[in-house]
Amino acid sequence: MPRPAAMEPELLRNFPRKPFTVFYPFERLPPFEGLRGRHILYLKRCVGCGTCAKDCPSAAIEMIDWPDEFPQELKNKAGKVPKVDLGRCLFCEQCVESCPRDALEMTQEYELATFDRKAMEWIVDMETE
Amino acid sequence: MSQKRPKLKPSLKEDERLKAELEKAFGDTVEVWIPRAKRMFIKVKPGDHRKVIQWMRDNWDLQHVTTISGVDKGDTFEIVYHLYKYQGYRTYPNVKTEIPKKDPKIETIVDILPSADFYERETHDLLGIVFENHPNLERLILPDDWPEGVYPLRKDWLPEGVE
Amino acid sequence: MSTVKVPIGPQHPALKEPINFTIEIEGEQVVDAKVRIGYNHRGIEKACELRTYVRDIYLLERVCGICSHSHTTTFTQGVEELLDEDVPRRGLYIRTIVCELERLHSHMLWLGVAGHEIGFDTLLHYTWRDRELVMDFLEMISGNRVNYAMNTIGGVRRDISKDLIPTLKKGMDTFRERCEYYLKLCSEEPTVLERTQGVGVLPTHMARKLGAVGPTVRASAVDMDCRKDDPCAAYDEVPFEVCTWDSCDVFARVAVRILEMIQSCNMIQWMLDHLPKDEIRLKLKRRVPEGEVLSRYEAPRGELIHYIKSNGTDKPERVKVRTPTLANWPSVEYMLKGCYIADVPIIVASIDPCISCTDRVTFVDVEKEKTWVWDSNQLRRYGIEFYKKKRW
Amino acid sequence: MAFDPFWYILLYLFPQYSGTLTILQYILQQQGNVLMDLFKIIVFPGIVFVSILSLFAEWYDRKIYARLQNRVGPFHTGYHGILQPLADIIKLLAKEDIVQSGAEARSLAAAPIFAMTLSLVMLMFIPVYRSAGIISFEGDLIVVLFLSTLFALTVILTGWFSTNRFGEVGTARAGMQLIAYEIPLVLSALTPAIIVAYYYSVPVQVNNYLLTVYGTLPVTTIPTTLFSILTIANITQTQATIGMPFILVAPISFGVFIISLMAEIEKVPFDVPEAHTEIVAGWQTEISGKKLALYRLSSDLEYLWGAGLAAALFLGGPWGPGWDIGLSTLDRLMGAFPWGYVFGTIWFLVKVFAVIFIIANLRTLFARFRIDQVVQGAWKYLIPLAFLNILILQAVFYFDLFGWQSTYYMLLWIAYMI
Amino acid sequence: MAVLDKLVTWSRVKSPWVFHMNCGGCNACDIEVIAALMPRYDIERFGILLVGSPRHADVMIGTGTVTRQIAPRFKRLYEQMPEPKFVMAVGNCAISGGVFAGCYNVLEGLDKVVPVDIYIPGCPPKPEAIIDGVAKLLAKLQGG
Repeated sequence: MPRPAAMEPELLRNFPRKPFTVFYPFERLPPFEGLRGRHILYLKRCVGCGTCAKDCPSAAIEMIDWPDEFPQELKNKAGKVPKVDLGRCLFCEQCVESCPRDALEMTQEYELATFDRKAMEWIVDMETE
Repeated sequence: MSQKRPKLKPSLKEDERLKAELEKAFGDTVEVWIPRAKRMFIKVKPGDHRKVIQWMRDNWDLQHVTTISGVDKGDTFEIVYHLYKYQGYRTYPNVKTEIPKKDPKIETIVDILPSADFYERETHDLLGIVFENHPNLERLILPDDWPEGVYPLRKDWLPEGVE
Repeated sequence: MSTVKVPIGPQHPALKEPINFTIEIEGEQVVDAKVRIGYNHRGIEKACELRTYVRDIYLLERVCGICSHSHTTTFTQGVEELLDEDVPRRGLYIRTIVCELERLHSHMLWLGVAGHEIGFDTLLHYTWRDRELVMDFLEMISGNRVNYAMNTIGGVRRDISKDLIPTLKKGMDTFRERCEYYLKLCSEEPTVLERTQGVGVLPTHMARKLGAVGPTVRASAVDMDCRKDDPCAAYDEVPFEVCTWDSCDVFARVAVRILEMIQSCNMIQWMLDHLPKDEIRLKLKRRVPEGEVLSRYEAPRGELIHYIKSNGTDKPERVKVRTPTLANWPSVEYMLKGCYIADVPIIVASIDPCISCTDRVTFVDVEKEKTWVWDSNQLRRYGIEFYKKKRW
Repeated sequence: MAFDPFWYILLYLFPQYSGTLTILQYILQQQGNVLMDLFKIIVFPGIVFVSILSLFAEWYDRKIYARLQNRVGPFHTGYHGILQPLADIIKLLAKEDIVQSGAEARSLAAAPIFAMTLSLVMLMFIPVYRSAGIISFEGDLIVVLFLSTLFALTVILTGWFSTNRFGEVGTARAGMQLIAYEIPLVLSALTPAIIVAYYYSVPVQVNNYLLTVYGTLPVTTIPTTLFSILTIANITQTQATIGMPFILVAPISFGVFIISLMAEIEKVPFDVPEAHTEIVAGWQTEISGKKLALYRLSSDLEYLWGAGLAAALFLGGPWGPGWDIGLSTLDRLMGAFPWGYVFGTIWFLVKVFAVIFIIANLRTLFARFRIDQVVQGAWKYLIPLAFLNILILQAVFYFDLFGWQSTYYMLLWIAYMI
Repeated sequence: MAVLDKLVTWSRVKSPWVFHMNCGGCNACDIEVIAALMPRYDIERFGILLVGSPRHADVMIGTGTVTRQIAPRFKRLYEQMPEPKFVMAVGNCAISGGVFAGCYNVLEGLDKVVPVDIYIPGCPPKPEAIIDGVAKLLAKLQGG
C-alpha cells in the first residue's frame, strides 16, 4: 500500500542522533584481531627456503641475497631473505601459512599510502628476536 | 574426536532412470555415465548432439543451458554442453562431443535452446569453434580489432610475457 | 521517426564498471539494445591453467570483489571432489557462514545501488550504513573486509572463536530487523514503487527460455536455487526456504533479495547454534588426480559454475568459469526493449551486474584507439548529423 | 531617507561623531539617494549579503541533508565545515577553464554570467528587512516569476552550446520540466495575490455601497481604489496587517509552490536535467572551472531566492508574530535605532531557513522521478491542486468564512458611533 | 599575491572533488571507495564530493587492473580534467597489476599511463587506508 514519505519517521528519528560517522584520522576504531596488514620477518627463523615466494599468488615475494644492512651474524645457510613488494601483495596470508618456520607474520598496520612506488618494495620491519 | 561427515551418497535411482530413458531412445549411439548424483555425462558423436538435446528438450522439458565449455585436447576440441534440467527431478546432463581441431565446425543449438546464444558466441571467440547456422556469430567478448585466427584459449597459443 | 543510437559506457556513472551498451532510441523510448562486454578482460581462465591450484584460489578470488568467497568456494569444493576427500564439518559450516554473510553484504550493497540508480540517495546511505555491520563481522572472522581468503583446499583457514558467536547472533537480529524495515519501506514509498513496479518485466516463460539465473529468475517465479537443488557445503543440513516473487518486474527483484537476506540471517543464526566441534581443515596434497568435475554454487547473483579438468599435475588443465551475470545478459537485452532511457540504469542494475565476473578471458593487444563517447570532434559530427536528421 | 538603516547604525555605533555624521548626511542628502541605493544594492541587502547568505544556505542544506542521512556532512572546513561552499567556489574559480573544440565558446562564456546576473536581480525583489525589496514596483511578482523562467533558459542555452550528447538530453529534459512546472509555480504564487485582492476589495465594495447610499464617506483614510495586488511588497504588508501568514489561508498552494520550486531549482525528485546516474551531469557535463563556479553560485542564489519568495508570499516575509504594529511605531518605542529592521531581518532568516529545511528534508525523502512522471505529475496533480486551492478560496470569500467583511462592517459601525 | 595564493591553496585542500574510474578490475576497490563516502566514514567531511564528469574533478581515483583496452580511455579522461589535477592509484591492481601482473593484457600499474601522485596499497585497501591516503595527499598539497 503506497504511503507517501514513508521514510520520514526514520529520518526524523535519526536527525537528532549522533551521526554514525567515525572521524577517522582523528578517532579510530580499534582494529580487529587477525586483521591482515603488512608483513614482518623474524630473521632468526628464516632459512631462506623460498616457499613463500613459490606460493605467493601474485609473485610479490622475491628471494634476494642477504642485504648489507641486515645483521650478518644471523645470516642463514641459503643466504637469502624474502623481499615483499607491498604494491603487489594481496595480503592473503598464504606466505605466512606456507612458511615452514613461521618466520613471516602479518601486523595490523594497514595505512600504507606512499608517494613513491619504490618505497613499497621492502620489508622495513624485521625482528631479530 | 572429530565427527567425520558421512560420505554424500544419495541414491542414484532417479539418475539411473533417466539414463535408462536416454539409452532406450538412442541405443548405442550415446555413452552415459554418472559420476555422482545429479551429474550425468553423455558422450555423443559430433552430429548427434542436436538430436540428443532436442530429445531432452521435448521429453524432459529442459530449457536451460548453463554454459558451453570448449576444451583443447591437442588434436581435437571437446565441447561440453552443460545443461540444466530443473523440471521434475533436477539434474545436470552434460553432453560431450569431440570435433577435429583442423576443421572446428559444429551445428548450432540456438534454434533448439535460445539461451545457448551467448555461450556459443563466447566459445567461438575464445576457441575459434564455428557454430554453423548461428544467426549472429559475431564478437562478444574480444575486441573488434582482434586479429583473425588467434584464439586465446587454445593450448598452442601462449600470451607473451607470461611467467 | 528515425531511431538514434546512443552508446552508454564504457565509462558511465550509472555503471561504475566498464561495459558498453548500444541503445537505439526513439524519443525517450528504447527500441533495441545490444550488449558489448569485454572492457574488463584480464585473462583469468588462461592464467589459471598456468598457475598452481594454491595460487589459483587467490586468483579466482579476484574474479570479482563482491562475490569473492563464492568463487573460491566453488573452486575449492570442485578440487576437493577431484581429490575425493571429505572436508571436516566445522570447516564446511564456517565456509557456509561466510557464504551467507557475503550474500548479506552483496544484497545490501545492491539495494543501496538500486536506490542510487533511481536517485534515492538516502536509501543508499542507510543501507550502506547497515551493511557496515556485516563488513565488520566479515573482518572479525576473516581479517579482511572484502577479499576474505577464507577458503583453502580442504577447508577454511580461520576458525570462529567462541566469544564471537553471541556478537554475531545479536548482530543478525539487528540486521534482520533492518531488512524487514527496508522491505516495508520499499513496498510503501510511492516514488520507489513508481520506478520499480511494472518496469523491466521478464515473464516466467521468457526467463526460462533466456536462461536467467539467481534472483532474476526467482523474481520471475521460478524456484531455482542451487543451494536447494544440489546442496553443497553445509546447505543440506541448514533449513531455509527458496524465496520467489511472481510480479516479474524490478520490484520483484528487490523483494526477492530482501527476503533472501532475511533467510540468510536465520541460516547464520541456526548454523552458529549448531556449529559442530571438529577440525576446520584437512591438509591435502598438492597434486590433483586426473578427472573432471562440475562444481556449482549459488552465488549472490545466481548460479556459479566452475568446470575443472585436471591432468594429474599441480596445475589444472582447464578451468571454465561461468558467472551468473553472463547468463543474465540476454534477459537484460530483452527487458530493455520498450523501456524509457531513465529506466535503463535500474533495469541493468536489477540483475546486479558484475562485469568483472563476466569478462575474465584474455585479449590481444589493442594498439588502435577507438572513437569514444567523450571525443568532442566525434560529438560535434554526431551533433550535426543529429540536427540534420531531426530538423527542428 | 527616513528609514535608511545605514545612518541609524552609524549614529548608534559612533555617537561621538554625530555632528560630523550629520554634516556628512546633509552633504550626502544632496547626492544621497544614489549612494544609498548603491549601498543597498551592493552591500545590504544586496549582492554581498545575499552571496554570503546563499553560501551559508548551501552549507546548511548540505548539513541537514547529511544529518538526515545519519552522516556528518562537511566538517573540517571552518567551524563544522561552514566555509565549505566558499572553498568550493574559490577552488573552482582558480581552476583551469576548458572549452572543448566543438562548443560555441563565446555563448558558453556568456551563459553563466547571464545566469549569475539574473539570479542576483531576482534576489533584489525579495523583501529582507522591510516589506519591499530593493527593487519594488507595481506588478513585480510577475516580473520575478518571468526572470526565474529566464534563468531556466540559460540552463537550456548552456546545455545546447556545449554540444555534448548528455548535455543535449539534459537540455531537452530541462525544457520539458520548465514547461510543466512554470504553470503550477505561477498559479500557486498568484494565490496570495488573490487573497490580497479580496482583502482590499472589501473596503472598496463597502465604500462604493456607502457612496451610492449616503453620497459621502465616513472615514477618509479608507482606500477607495484597488491597489496593485501583484506586488510582493503589498502581499507581505497585507500579511502583517491581517496578522496571519498566508500559509494558514492557502496551505495547498504553499505545498504546490514548494514542489514546483524544487523542480525549478532542480533538486532531487526533480533533478532529471542533471541526473547523475542517467546522463552524467546533464547540462553541466562539459562545464568546468570558473563557469562551473558561477553556475554553482547562481544556483545557490536561486535556491535562496526560492526560499525567500516562499517566505515572502506565504510566511509573511520579514514580519513576525508580535511585530505587526508597524516599524515606525516600534522604532519610536525603542529609540532611534531601527530595531524593526533588525527584527525583520531575523524573521526573514528564520523563515528562509525553515523553508530550506523543508526542501532538504524532501530531498532526502524521495527517489528521482522519471521525466514522463515529472510532466505527468505536474499536469495531473499539481495544476489541479493549485486550481483547487483558488476555488476553495473563492468559496471561502463568497461565504465570508474568515469574517473579514463582517469585521469591516463592525468597524464602520463603531466609527459611526464615535 | 601571497595571500591570494594561500587562499587558493587552502580552497584546493579543502575541496577536492573526486572522479572515480574503474579501469577493469574486480569491484573490491570500488566498493571500498564508495564505502568511504558512506555514513561510516563519510569523506564529505573533507569536502570531497563524487562527481560524474571529469570536467568537474580535481582528483581522479583509478581502481583495478589497467587493461590495455581501457588505458587509452583513462588517458583521455585524464587529459579532460582541468588543471591542477591529481591521480590516486587505489589498490594493488592499480599500482602494479597485483595478482593479474602476469597476464600480458594487463598494464602493470596506472603509472604506465598517467603520472600517479599517491599509491594506496591493499587488496582492497580498507576505507580507513583510503582516507589516510587522501589525508596524506592533502597534507602534501598544503605543504607545497
